[in-house]
Amino acid sequence: MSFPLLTVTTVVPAVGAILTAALPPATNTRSRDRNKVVPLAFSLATLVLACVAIARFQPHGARFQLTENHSWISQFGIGYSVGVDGIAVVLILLTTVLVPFVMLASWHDADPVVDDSGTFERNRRTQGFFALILAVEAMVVLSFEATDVFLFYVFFEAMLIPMYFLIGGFGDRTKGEDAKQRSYAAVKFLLYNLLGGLVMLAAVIGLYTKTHTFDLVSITTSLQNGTLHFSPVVENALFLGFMFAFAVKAPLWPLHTWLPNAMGEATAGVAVLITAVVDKVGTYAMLRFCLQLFPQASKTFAPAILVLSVIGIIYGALLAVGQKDIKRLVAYASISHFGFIILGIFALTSQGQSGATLYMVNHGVSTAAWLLVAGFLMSRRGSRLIADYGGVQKVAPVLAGTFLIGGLAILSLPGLGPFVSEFLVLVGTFERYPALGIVATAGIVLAALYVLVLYQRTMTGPVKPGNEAVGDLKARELVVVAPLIALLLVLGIYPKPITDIVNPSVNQTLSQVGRTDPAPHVVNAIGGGQ
Amino acid sequence: MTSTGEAVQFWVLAVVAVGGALGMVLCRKAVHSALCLAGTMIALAICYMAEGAVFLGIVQIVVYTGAIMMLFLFVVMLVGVSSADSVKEVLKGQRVAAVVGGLGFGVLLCAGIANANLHSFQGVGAANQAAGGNVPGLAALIFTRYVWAFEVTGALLITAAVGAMVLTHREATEVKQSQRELAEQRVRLGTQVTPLPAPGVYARHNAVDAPGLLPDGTPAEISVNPTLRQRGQMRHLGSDLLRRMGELEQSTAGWLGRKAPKPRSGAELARVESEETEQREVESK
Amino acid sequence: MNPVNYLYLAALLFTIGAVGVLVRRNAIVLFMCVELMLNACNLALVTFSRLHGNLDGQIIAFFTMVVAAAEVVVGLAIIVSVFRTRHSASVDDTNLMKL
Amino acid sequence: MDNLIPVLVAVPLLGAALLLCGGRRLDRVGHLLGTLLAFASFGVGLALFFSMLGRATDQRPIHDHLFTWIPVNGFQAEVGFQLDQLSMTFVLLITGVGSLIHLYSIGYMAHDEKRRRFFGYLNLFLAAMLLLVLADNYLLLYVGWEGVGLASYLLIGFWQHKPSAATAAKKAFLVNRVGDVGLSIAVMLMFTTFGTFAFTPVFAHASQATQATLTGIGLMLLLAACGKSAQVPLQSWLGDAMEGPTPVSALIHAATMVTAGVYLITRSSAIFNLAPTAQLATVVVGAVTLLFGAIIGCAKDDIKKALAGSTMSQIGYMVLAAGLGPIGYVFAIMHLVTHGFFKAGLFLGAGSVMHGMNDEVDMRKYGGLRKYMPLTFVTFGLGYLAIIGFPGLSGFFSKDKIIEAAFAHGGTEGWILGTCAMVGAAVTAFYMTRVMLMTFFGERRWVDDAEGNQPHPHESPAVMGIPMVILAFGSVLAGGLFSINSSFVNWLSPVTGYEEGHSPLSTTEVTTGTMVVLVLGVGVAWLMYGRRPVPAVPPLGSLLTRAARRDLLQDDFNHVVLVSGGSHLTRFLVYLEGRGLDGLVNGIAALVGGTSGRVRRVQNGYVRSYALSMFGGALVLVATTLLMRAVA
Repeated sequence: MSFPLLTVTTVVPAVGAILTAALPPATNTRSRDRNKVVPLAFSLATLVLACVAIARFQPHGARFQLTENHSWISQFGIGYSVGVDGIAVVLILLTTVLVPFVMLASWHDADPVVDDSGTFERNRRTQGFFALILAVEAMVVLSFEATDVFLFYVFFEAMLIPMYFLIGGFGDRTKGEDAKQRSYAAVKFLLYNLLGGLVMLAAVIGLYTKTHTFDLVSITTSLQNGTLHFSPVVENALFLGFMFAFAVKAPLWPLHTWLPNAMGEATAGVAVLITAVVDKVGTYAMLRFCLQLFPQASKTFAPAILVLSVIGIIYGALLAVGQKDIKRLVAYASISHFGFIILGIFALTSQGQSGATLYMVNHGVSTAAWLLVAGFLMSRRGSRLIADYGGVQKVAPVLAGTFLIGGLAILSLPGLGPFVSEFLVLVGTFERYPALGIVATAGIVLAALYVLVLYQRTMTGPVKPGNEAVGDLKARELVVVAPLIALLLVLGIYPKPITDIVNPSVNQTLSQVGRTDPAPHVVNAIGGGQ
Repeated sequence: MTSTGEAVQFWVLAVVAVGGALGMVLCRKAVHSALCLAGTMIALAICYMAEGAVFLGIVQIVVYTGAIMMLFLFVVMLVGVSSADSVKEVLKGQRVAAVVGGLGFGVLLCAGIANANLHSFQGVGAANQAAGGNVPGLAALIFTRYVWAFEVTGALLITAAVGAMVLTHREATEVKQSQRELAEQRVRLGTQVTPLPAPGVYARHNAVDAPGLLPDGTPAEISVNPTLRQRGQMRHLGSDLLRRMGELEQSTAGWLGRKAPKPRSGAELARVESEETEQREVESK
Repeated sequence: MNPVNYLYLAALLFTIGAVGVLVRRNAIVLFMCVELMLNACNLALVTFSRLHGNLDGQIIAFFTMVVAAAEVVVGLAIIVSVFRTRHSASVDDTNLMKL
Repeated sequence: MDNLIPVLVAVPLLGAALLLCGGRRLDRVGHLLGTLLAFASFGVGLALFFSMLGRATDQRPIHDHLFTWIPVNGFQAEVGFQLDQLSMTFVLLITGVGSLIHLYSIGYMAHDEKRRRFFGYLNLFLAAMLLLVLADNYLLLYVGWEGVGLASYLLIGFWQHKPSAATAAKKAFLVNRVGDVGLSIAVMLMFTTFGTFAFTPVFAHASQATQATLTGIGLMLLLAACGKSAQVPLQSWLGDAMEGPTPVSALIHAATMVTAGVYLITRSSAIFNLAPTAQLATVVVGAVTLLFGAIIGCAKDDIKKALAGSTMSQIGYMVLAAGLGPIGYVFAIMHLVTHGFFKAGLFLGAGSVMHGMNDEVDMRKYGGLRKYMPLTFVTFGLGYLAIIGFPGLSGFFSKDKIIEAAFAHGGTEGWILGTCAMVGAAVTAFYMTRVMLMTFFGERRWVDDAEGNQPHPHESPAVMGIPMVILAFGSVLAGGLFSINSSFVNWLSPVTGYEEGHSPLSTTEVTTGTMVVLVLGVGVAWLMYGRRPVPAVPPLGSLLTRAARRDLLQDDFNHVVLVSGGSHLTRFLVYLEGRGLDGLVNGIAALVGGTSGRVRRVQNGYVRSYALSMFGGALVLVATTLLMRAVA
């Protein structure tokens, strides 16, 4: 048996989480830093493992690679089966890349309280924060790897627990009514996702009663060779059960209202973790489970879902324009972007789905860059209200510049990563549903509006009172931002390595759904475009 | 069909049993309830015997009525013989719901019995005779077919006995105080240093429920047993009694040729009289 | 007279016992009501024994008695210890079991 | 030689990267570095130009494929450059005028603390603009298209501390984005129709597509062009864009970027030629804008805004010409190039005036400046003569050709268009004369500014003067040079195609007509502003004047319909989100909470109450059992 690379990739952060939590509480600056360096080291080790995985992945090889299969609960055919296709391996890489940056950006977010005499409050809050992040990482990675529906379900749900504590326990507002708001947000997050998970559990059980296995590969195989057949009613019901959970997680309009609360109340780092990492499991699962397990139902419901995603694109963008709170603005922007991702997935074209996968990566990186810089700004001033800022560009030009680049990525400026994916999604949608494609395209104007309005209100104009002392980015913060921006540029200019990995998997997915791209209307034009 | 004798006996006993049961439920005082239940149980014991379950009938009387009901009475004594439920029901609608539910339940049970096919009673006479009597018949079953259940029941009984002991036993956590220590404690706390006064002993009264009179003639409530006091069973010395006591003392003194004690003050008498008036008014209301 | 009347009697007694459990507050009386219900059952069992012409019903009644004895012993012990701590034998006073 | 094309883009891009990421170390040499790299790019452009001249006409276009950008099955986006005569023209214009303006900016921005960043942005603009004109497919063109938009955004908002500048920058970007939507949709339509969006295959197969598709693509491209080139109805940003430093106005908002729309239409000639409806829309847009811009130009007292109106109007001419089809493409580009010279020259002159006047832009506070700024006066005057179409100067050749082509369009449409163009020429003469008179002639009208500083009008330094002189030469000579032997037509026609127009009026008649309207315009302006002293406070004016001062109410329209409508919609949605969606969710939560609060009272702690429910349960069980037996 070969080296269990995927298992190790998820075990390393899990072990890191346990170890970090077990470290003795900090008593001085040195031990405090030690308690943060240890988890950071684990997240970097995970990143290395993910790089190894993507290096060993062969784009044109078998469907699922690096597979491991062990029986878990044999009575119900539940197995520990992991394996990655091109989409999963890319998303694992995204997750493992972002987590160290999130940690580094959140370096002081959970620092222990120090009283006047310099004595550290002795508790495990600080390392708890980092341990929870590692726990989330481990679970997210395993969700991406799982090829067993039940295994996926378990970790899809389990990741709510550390996320709940991260949102509820570590917001930037800790007193009185504000703390109440935070706990409201955390509970809302939990309840929404639990409700989704509950419906999905019913669908998972329903799936088992029809298939008598939880193994994705064997189900899809028997679906394809005709040995398994769902009646349309059953298939539609199961599809909706799965889709509901993923639509809550992703989140799809109108199931999105937990996201602004959660992102608004959490620290900037945790907000990035929510939108850039955890929510991706929802969109990924649509590709992996909804489409592959229920191809017919996917085709049946695709138009309805597409309409919802287009509504989400426009609605999220409009609401982003109307926000007074920076983090809530970013949250609504994310809702708009998730609309694009889901649009790409359910357009059922290879451009759309490759675009959606790329979009997940790009959205993760760009939102991380934008929101983390915003977080640096907010940590300096201690306010999340746009109205409290103004003229920051004058006092902190580098901060303003990086913030602008992050924003330009969000509004899909060509040359930066998100443009590639957004255009692919739009083209993929337009091919099949021109009207929806055109309406969605209007979203790019609104994206420019909320990004530039935010930039104008916070960064330009005369320096607002209270902003004079806002300092420019420090070395640690630059270390966070610079690589993310570099990554955005690379993804925007040369995304080929990633599309090469993703394309074969997308094609396989589409062939399972039984959809091919619409041919160009002028048939004898040059097919490949070269 | 049964004999006429049994029918007569049944109707008599049924009335007794139901009456007892109703009495048990309706009596306010626990001790009355217990007595009513004992009556019902004896009635049932006779029913058992009439139905050919001689052994059970005897056991019912000896064990149930004799032992278990006595246990009940002991506990009633511990808790307080006279403790009675207040008439007021605190749970809204509980009584109505209980009675309605009970009626419904009864109707349902009776309907069930009425619908059942219960027309050919075989009687246990044959079974008893086959085994040579009711007791040997039961014994044969208990020690053969039901021996396992019997053993388990035995274990249960022992466990229950031990459990009861554990529950009621109070561990002596400190050394019992000696008389000297108690005396010192009394002096230290400055409460009642002297022994408590004895209850009044008068020729015409049972002794313990009447308070003794202090030298100034007032009744000393402290001289009566606290249990009686708590139950409100202390005898109040009425004004006429006090008056007659005074006269008695006077005549005794005269007869013995001693100096007569000072007559009771009018104020004292007036106080007692006013108390008595109040008491009467309360009772009349 | 039909022996089925014993069953009606048992049903009546059982119902009275049940209602008693619901309306009385004194724990001891409550217990007595439970005993009454058990006795009613015993009467029914003995009658069934007569109906079927074998002794098994009586055996069950016998076991019921034994178990009832055990139950009474433990129950009364509980009442006594509750009385010691709360100075009351009313079941309404032991109402800590609520939100 | 071919592999020099990427260098053309890479050089200014490198400059931008160096200057923007280099930090304070480069503050002292940044402007020199930026200018040097711009000139280097111009040098490369010249080398490529001469190499192209050395080849036969059909050998001239060259192609350089760099790498595959986005490969997804049928969707193959390439990064490849195409250099033909059209691109070459633009490359020379962009790098040439761009270099001069870099040079000018050294003087103009000498005292600005963020000068390094300014040159970084300028280099970024050059790179993006070159990418735009060199791309060999629409998606790469789109990259350049948005890139110049970004550079424009950054440069308009360069003085970010001024809220008006920040707002203007945002507005420019947003309006451009509306146009970008058009370009996106056009690319998508091309992809679904042809399976590709590279120039060569799309143009080759254009004839096989349906009329509706071609019209759609054409109209979407027109929308994009409207956004970028400030054509009605997306013109409103250009006036506000004058908030940027003047060199920016000269380079981006006069000479190069705003003409990208004309480039796009000309480049897509193969599509427009097959879509008459789209062409009709184009000429209508062009004609309307040329009048619209001219009217705005007449009313503005801000010298830069007056010039901005003029720019709008002149681009209207180009779009009109481009919409006329093969008879107009060449002249559109020719006017574009000559306009690039004289309008850049005019803007630099305006900048020079402002430089000498403490950044005062109100022409009513100028007057008689010709004595103080002789060089500026001369160069500005030459540009003025060129733009009004004074015989022999650049504008004369290019604009007359367009008017002629408009008449040659034929039919009633031709007459209408020709008349519009003619009227436009008259108004142009009027407002440019007005600018000239108010600025350089008459009494001095300047007063102390708010801080009590008396302006000391003075000539600008040589580093600013040289570019103005060179551009003035261009304004005078370019038109003539291009017209000798129809050299420009011959140069460009292989790419855009060319047809001789058959005008109902002869060339002489048209020229005479334009001369007449020119004299008319100049005369009226002289009567109004030359003979009479100019009042320092603007008179109320007619309704049209007042509307023109407000950009012909375009902003008011936008404000009422889009801004306030949009903000109401947004507020409504925020309310809906809070009360509707969240209200629903919270309502359900409150319902559950309330119900459980009520239900939990059942758990009252009374044993007897529990016993009652148990008894009830037993009751139900017995009843059910009996009922089942009865039923069975």
